[in-house]
Amino acid sequence: MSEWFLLLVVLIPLVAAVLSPMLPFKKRNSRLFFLEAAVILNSILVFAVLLNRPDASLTVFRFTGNLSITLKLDGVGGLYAGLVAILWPLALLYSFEYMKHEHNEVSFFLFYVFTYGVTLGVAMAENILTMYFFFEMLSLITLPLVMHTRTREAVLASRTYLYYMLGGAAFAFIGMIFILTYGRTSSFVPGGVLDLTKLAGRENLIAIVFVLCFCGFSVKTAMWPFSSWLPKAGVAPTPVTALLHAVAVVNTGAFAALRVTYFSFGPELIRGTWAQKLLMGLIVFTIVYGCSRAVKETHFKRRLAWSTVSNLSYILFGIILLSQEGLTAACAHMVFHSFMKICAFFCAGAVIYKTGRNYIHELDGLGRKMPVVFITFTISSLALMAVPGLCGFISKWYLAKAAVLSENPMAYVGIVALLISALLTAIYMLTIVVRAFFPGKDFDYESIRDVQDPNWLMIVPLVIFVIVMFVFGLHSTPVVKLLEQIAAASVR
Amino acid sequence: MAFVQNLPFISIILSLFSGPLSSILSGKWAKRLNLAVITLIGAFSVLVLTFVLQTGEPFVYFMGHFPAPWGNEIRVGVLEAFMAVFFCVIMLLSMIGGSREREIEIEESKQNLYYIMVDLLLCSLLALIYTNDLFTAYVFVEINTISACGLIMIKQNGRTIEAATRYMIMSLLGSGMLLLGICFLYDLTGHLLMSNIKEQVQILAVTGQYHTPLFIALGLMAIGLAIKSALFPFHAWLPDAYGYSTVSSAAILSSLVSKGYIFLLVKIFYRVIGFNVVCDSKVINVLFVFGIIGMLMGSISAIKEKDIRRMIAFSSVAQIGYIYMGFGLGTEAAVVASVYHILSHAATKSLLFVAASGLTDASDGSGKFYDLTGAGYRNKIAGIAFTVGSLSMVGIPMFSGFISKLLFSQAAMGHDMKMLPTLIALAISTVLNAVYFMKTVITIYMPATGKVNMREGRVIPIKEQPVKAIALIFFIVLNILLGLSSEPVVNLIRIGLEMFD
Amino acid sequence: MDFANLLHNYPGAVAMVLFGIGFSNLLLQKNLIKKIIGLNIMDTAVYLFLALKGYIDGRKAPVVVDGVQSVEAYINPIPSGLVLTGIVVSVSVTALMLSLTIRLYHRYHTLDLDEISAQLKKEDK
Amino acid sequence: MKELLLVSILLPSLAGIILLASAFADVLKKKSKKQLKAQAKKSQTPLHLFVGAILAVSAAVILYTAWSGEKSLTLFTLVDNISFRLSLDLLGSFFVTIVCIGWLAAGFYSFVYMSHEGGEKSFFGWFLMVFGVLVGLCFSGNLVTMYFFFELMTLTSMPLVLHNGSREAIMAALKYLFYSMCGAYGALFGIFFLFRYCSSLDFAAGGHLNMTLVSGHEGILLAAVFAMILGFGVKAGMLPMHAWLPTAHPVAPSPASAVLSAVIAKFGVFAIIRTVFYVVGPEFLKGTWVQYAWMTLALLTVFMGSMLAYREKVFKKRLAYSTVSQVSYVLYGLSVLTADGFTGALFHTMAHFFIKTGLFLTAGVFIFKFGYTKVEELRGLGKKMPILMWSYTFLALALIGIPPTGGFISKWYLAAGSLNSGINFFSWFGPVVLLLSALLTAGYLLPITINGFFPGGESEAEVKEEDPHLLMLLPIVILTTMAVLIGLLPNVFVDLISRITNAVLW
Repeated sequence: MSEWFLLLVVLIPLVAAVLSPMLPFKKRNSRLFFLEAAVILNSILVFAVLLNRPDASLTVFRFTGNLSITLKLDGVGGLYAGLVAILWPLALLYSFEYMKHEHNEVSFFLFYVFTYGVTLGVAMAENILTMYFFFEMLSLITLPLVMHTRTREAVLASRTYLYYMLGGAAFAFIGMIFILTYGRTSSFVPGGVLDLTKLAGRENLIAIVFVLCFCGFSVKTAMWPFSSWLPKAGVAPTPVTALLHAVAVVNTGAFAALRVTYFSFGPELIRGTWAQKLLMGLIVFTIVYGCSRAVKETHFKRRLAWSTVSNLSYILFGIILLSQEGLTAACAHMVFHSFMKICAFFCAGAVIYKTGRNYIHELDGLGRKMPVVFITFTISSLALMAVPGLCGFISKWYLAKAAVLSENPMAYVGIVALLISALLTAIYMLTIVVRAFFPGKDFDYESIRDVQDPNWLMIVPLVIFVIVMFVFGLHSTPVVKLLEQIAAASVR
Repeated sequence: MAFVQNLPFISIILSLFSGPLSSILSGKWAKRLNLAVITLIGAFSVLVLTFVLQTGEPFVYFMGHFPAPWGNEIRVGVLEAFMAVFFCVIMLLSMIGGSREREIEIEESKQNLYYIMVDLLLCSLLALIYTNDLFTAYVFVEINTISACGLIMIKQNGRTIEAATRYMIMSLLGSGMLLLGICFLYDLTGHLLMSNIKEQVQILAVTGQYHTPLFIALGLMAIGLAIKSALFPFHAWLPDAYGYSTVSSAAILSSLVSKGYIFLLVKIFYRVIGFNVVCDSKVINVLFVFGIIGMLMGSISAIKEKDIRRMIAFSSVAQIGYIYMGFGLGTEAAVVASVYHILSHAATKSLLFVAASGLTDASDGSGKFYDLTGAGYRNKIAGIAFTVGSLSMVGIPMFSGFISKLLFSQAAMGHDMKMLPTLIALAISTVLNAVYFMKTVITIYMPATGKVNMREGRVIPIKEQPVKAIALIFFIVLNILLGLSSEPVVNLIRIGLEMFD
Repeated sequence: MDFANLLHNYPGAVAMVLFGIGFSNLLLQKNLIKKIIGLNIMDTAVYLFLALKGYIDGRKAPVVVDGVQSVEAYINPIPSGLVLTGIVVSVSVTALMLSLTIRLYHRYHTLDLDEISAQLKKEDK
Repeated sequence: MKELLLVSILLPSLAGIILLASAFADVLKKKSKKQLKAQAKKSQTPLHLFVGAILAVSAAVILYTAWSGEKSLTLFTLVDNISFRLSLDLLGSFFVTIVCIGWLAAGFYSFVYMSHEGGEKSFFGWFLMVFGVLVGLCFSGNLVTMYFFFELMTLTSMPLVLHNGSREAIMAALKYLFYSMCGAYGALFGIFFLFRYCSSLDFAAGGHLNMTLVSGHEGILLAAVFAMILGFGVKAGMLPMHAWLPTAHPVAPSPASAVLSAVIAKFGVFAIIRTVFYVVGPEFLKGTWVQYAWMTLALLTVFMGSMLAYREKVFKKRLAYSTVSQVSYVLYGLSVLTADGFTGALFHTMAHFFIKTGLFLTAGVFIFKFGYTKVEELRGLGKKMPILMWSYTFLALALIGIPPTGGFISKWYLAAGSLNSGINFFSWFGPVVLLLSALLTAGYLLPITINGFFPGGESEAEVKEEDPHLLMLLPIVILTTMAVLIGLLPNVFVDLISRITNAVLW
């Protein structure tokens, strides 16, 4: 397939998004239909491109010398692109219903669809500059979505969001410059591009820069101590929190970290250095920290956000193991966690949409009234708790396996952290479930008499996610095989 | 010799005489004259630039037919010509952008005085760019200072006069040191023409004679010019001067005047002392340290600001810091980066000032952030322009700021000792920039509804201020141009620097 | 740093000392008038230094009275020219400073710059 | 016929799911409480018929499957190269039989009992699901499959605990849940490492560690195994994670607490047996710190449990504490890693199962008829319901271990196993502790008998005998007879058990 399709799939959402406010649509639905059609078409195109991948890379634009915006699709990028392409249409479907009770949705959908293109851009970046470019763009383009409600709280949240994002990018920038200067090439090559002849005897420098760069990118994945923006950003409308702050934006951070680790710096250079130890320490701490904050949190969406913080660090943990197994596990968790968490968030959104309740102590007895929502929620919680038979268990299994294989004491600690966080997950998720289904003897259902499940626009995505969770949980072999191939291709 | 070679001299003279001429004109005509002159000179400079690029070597223009070492010379290379073009463009746009404010803020009788000042300023800038004679440079530095002072104080209120006084005091200190430095050099070498001084200095450097005096002279000149261009510890005058003068003054001062001094410093480094000698001296380390401190302190005080104009003013302290940091790195690439940053900052900063004035118009003339809430909706074009400027300042790809950040850090990579400090300082200052610029952007795009006791601004449609809108659009285009197709510009700078010696 | 050297060209030293005095006055004085005086001292010091450099023992000023004599007869004319130019510059600058001072005095009835800033701060309130 | 394995798992669980669905449907129909009550009354008999039929049929199927030879069935790959594998061996059959008996007894008992608790449909629904899950647990063919069912067991048995929906019950349920999860994850930690160092995770007597891999990593592997013992030990109420048991068991409806305490607690033991004797292999643990720590914990639990039970006033709580101590008898028997110990352990599993089920059901009767929960309320019941009281007495004696009851035999084997374990300190210290706790057991069980028959003081002249409903009485009596029977003619069972033992060690 011609490499121009790469540019095409990036552009279609951007164009569609920009057109959507301009075109004179009579009714709300016609605009939404237009957007949905565009997005679905794009997703189909993405898969078409994935299935017969163009080998050539496409240079869109050249800044100076070797600095150029270049698109190319390789294994890891393809994986990420595919994931995004699956999730976006569903999320858009959901948000059509959800946004009914939020105002000026036109601009919302503009940026929401626009982000799709940018995310694909990150996935298909061929060199580090391109990735940085789309990375920055992502931070800026999602800002209006965070401050969508325009309340004081939202504005403060969006400020924090932006400071963290740009700050992270600023430190990632150092890494980029380092690669541009000392790399044989700026593009992503499995096993890293650093030119050791130039760097002989400066291992410490490499380590420092790697730490800075990794942390910089990991700000988007809300690694401790850069995690506080994520819960704050929960003020955004739920589709944003669900798709962007549980999947697209945050995974972009993980993806970027993965890129620089395996394709720019190269795992060999980092393995066993203090850099790896330090980062692993931070990550392991984040895994536990996020969960414990989630347990303390009483706001529904913020609790989920904290849980995201910890789960994203699973991915980083897999990455920083610096082995093929680790990479496999990281990819697996990237994929599976997206489904679990987006499902959980959509349930929260459905509750907010139907009842306007935001806090957990307000959820008593809703399980009996919104059975579908809360059953799906229960299943996603079980998945997050890594109950066997659901996809959460699979990714945890591979993470732990990789950690054990690495025979690195730090990694053993990491396993313990994984399990502790699983336990905490059980605590903070199941308390909600129990509340919802067993409000206690003396609870009068009259107070929530006319609460009921939302309509199909919201239900369909939820059900699909649940099915996916079960499928991946019970029959993970093919997808894992695929991931293993990708990882093998990425670690030389 | 080709006719084009006369053009630099002609343009200097043109601007010089248009000043006194406009003193007998009415404000309106003075304005037209001034705009015409700037445009004309811009055109001339373009011709000169093309000429120099064709010949591929600089040319020297004797004034009053004395050959060196006695005569006074103009020397034109690629960089000089390019700077002249760029300065003309920026000045033109700033004049256009601020025209409405000038009519409001300056009383009718003084209108034409303003244009005298601008003409003289242009003249002195051109002279600073072109001249090959140190003492001439000094004289024009003073002229520059005086006219700049005029630009500040033309808007008659206590603030501006006080600011002008402070400005004068500081820059007089600076020029005093500069003059002393020049005298030292003259004492050491017996020449005033840059090229001749350089020969001598090279000899001295090789033989190692007069080591201390030479570096004292260099230090005096560097510090003097640093003071005049408001490097960090000497920036006390800057926020008032930029924050309270009329818009086009602020734009011109921040983007041209200080840059003129810096450009002179570059010339001194390359054409008078010789870059190799400069790099061996300790002076550049001093510049480096102060540059970095400036980068951070400037931003920090900008964060504390409540008024948008003063905030932008403080941010230019930080940006000046960038430039001196570049000199401090003391490598070819770093100087290229600094010169590029001179350009990008000139473009961005004047854009920001003009846009800010547009926003304040839309919020009943108040520059306080509290009143600016939602101004981005009330004055669309200004809002967009301000956003672009901020993004460029923060260093987002495809805006000019990104490229200079890129060049700086690439230059830093070449350096062992100063690499990590520079990179980290860059990163931190990026964050700080983000903090105050993005905060402003968010504020102006936050709807003003539900705010109590806020002065309600009125919506300003584009057709109400067409001129400013045009200026802003040009600024935006210029900015994005610098951001996207930086390669030719960078090459120009490289060639120019090579032509210096 | 041998002091013999310093003693040998004491005029230069004097000029430097003067420059220092002027500089510090311009920088540190609160009173604007004193600042301006400092400025003038500073400039004058520089001119003194220049003139000194131009001067050669036992020669005449480069003014042609009775026919041009050999170049050795005259001292170096250029510094004198520079000094003249410099004086012009400093005069204009001084004038400007003085006018500013007058304006400020009319407004705030003080010559103390910090005082003025304080009043300005009050204006904001 | 290996599909029978699957069938016998699915049959009860599906039935359970159907019941739950219908129960949920009732709730959704937004009916008022009164209507629900009426409907419940109406649908009671058909419900009982349905449940009874299911119980009977599936029990028949399961028992047939269990005793018709070993068989195994591989369904699909769960994760990595580990498949979801069901297989049956003697140990599995042994436990599955226990499960069946327990469920039959408790099930029929609760037909009467649950009528005053309400919410029967959902109760029986969960009840049947747990049944299915437990069968799966017995049949599971490798560690991961077992872990899968283990988690499910926790999740499905939780609703039994919070059945009556009171705040207290919910809190207890959550406590139960989180303790069990904690244990499960501890076990999972071990599994990760075993997967690395074992050639396979399938169950095979004697285990299969890959010694070449292990060499050099004994330390971490031992830690992993210990983590698993602790983790599974949570279910068995072993110290330090026993606190949930006395909270969770009593709040459940009595039949539920009977199966929880007598059967489900045993599955902690089952899992430990599987891990230690079928995956790791006892040889690896012999003489290591893990074994000693394990023994110490077990003995501590035995003693602590009895002490707490002795000081407890609420009857069901007292029984729960006694479970804590009794199950640790079994653990101790395992921890000595000798043939006799193992035999004793399995035998005591069986004995304690009969006894404790019986006891809890008895307690249920007290609550059902008089609403008595405290111990001191139980006076003079001997006159009112002599049969019940007598059976209780026999059960108590059995638990204390007076010959010729089942308890005696098991304790005998345990002591023997400990004495010839060759670990000088524990070999004699263990039996001493066991004896002590036996005394305590007598201390906390017999008073009820005494007060029951000789209330002393005021004498009720005319108390008419009112033994409970037959469906409640019969299971208790049967269990009692079994408890005594296995003591009278132990050889049958000992032979069976020693077949397992021989398969496992030596």
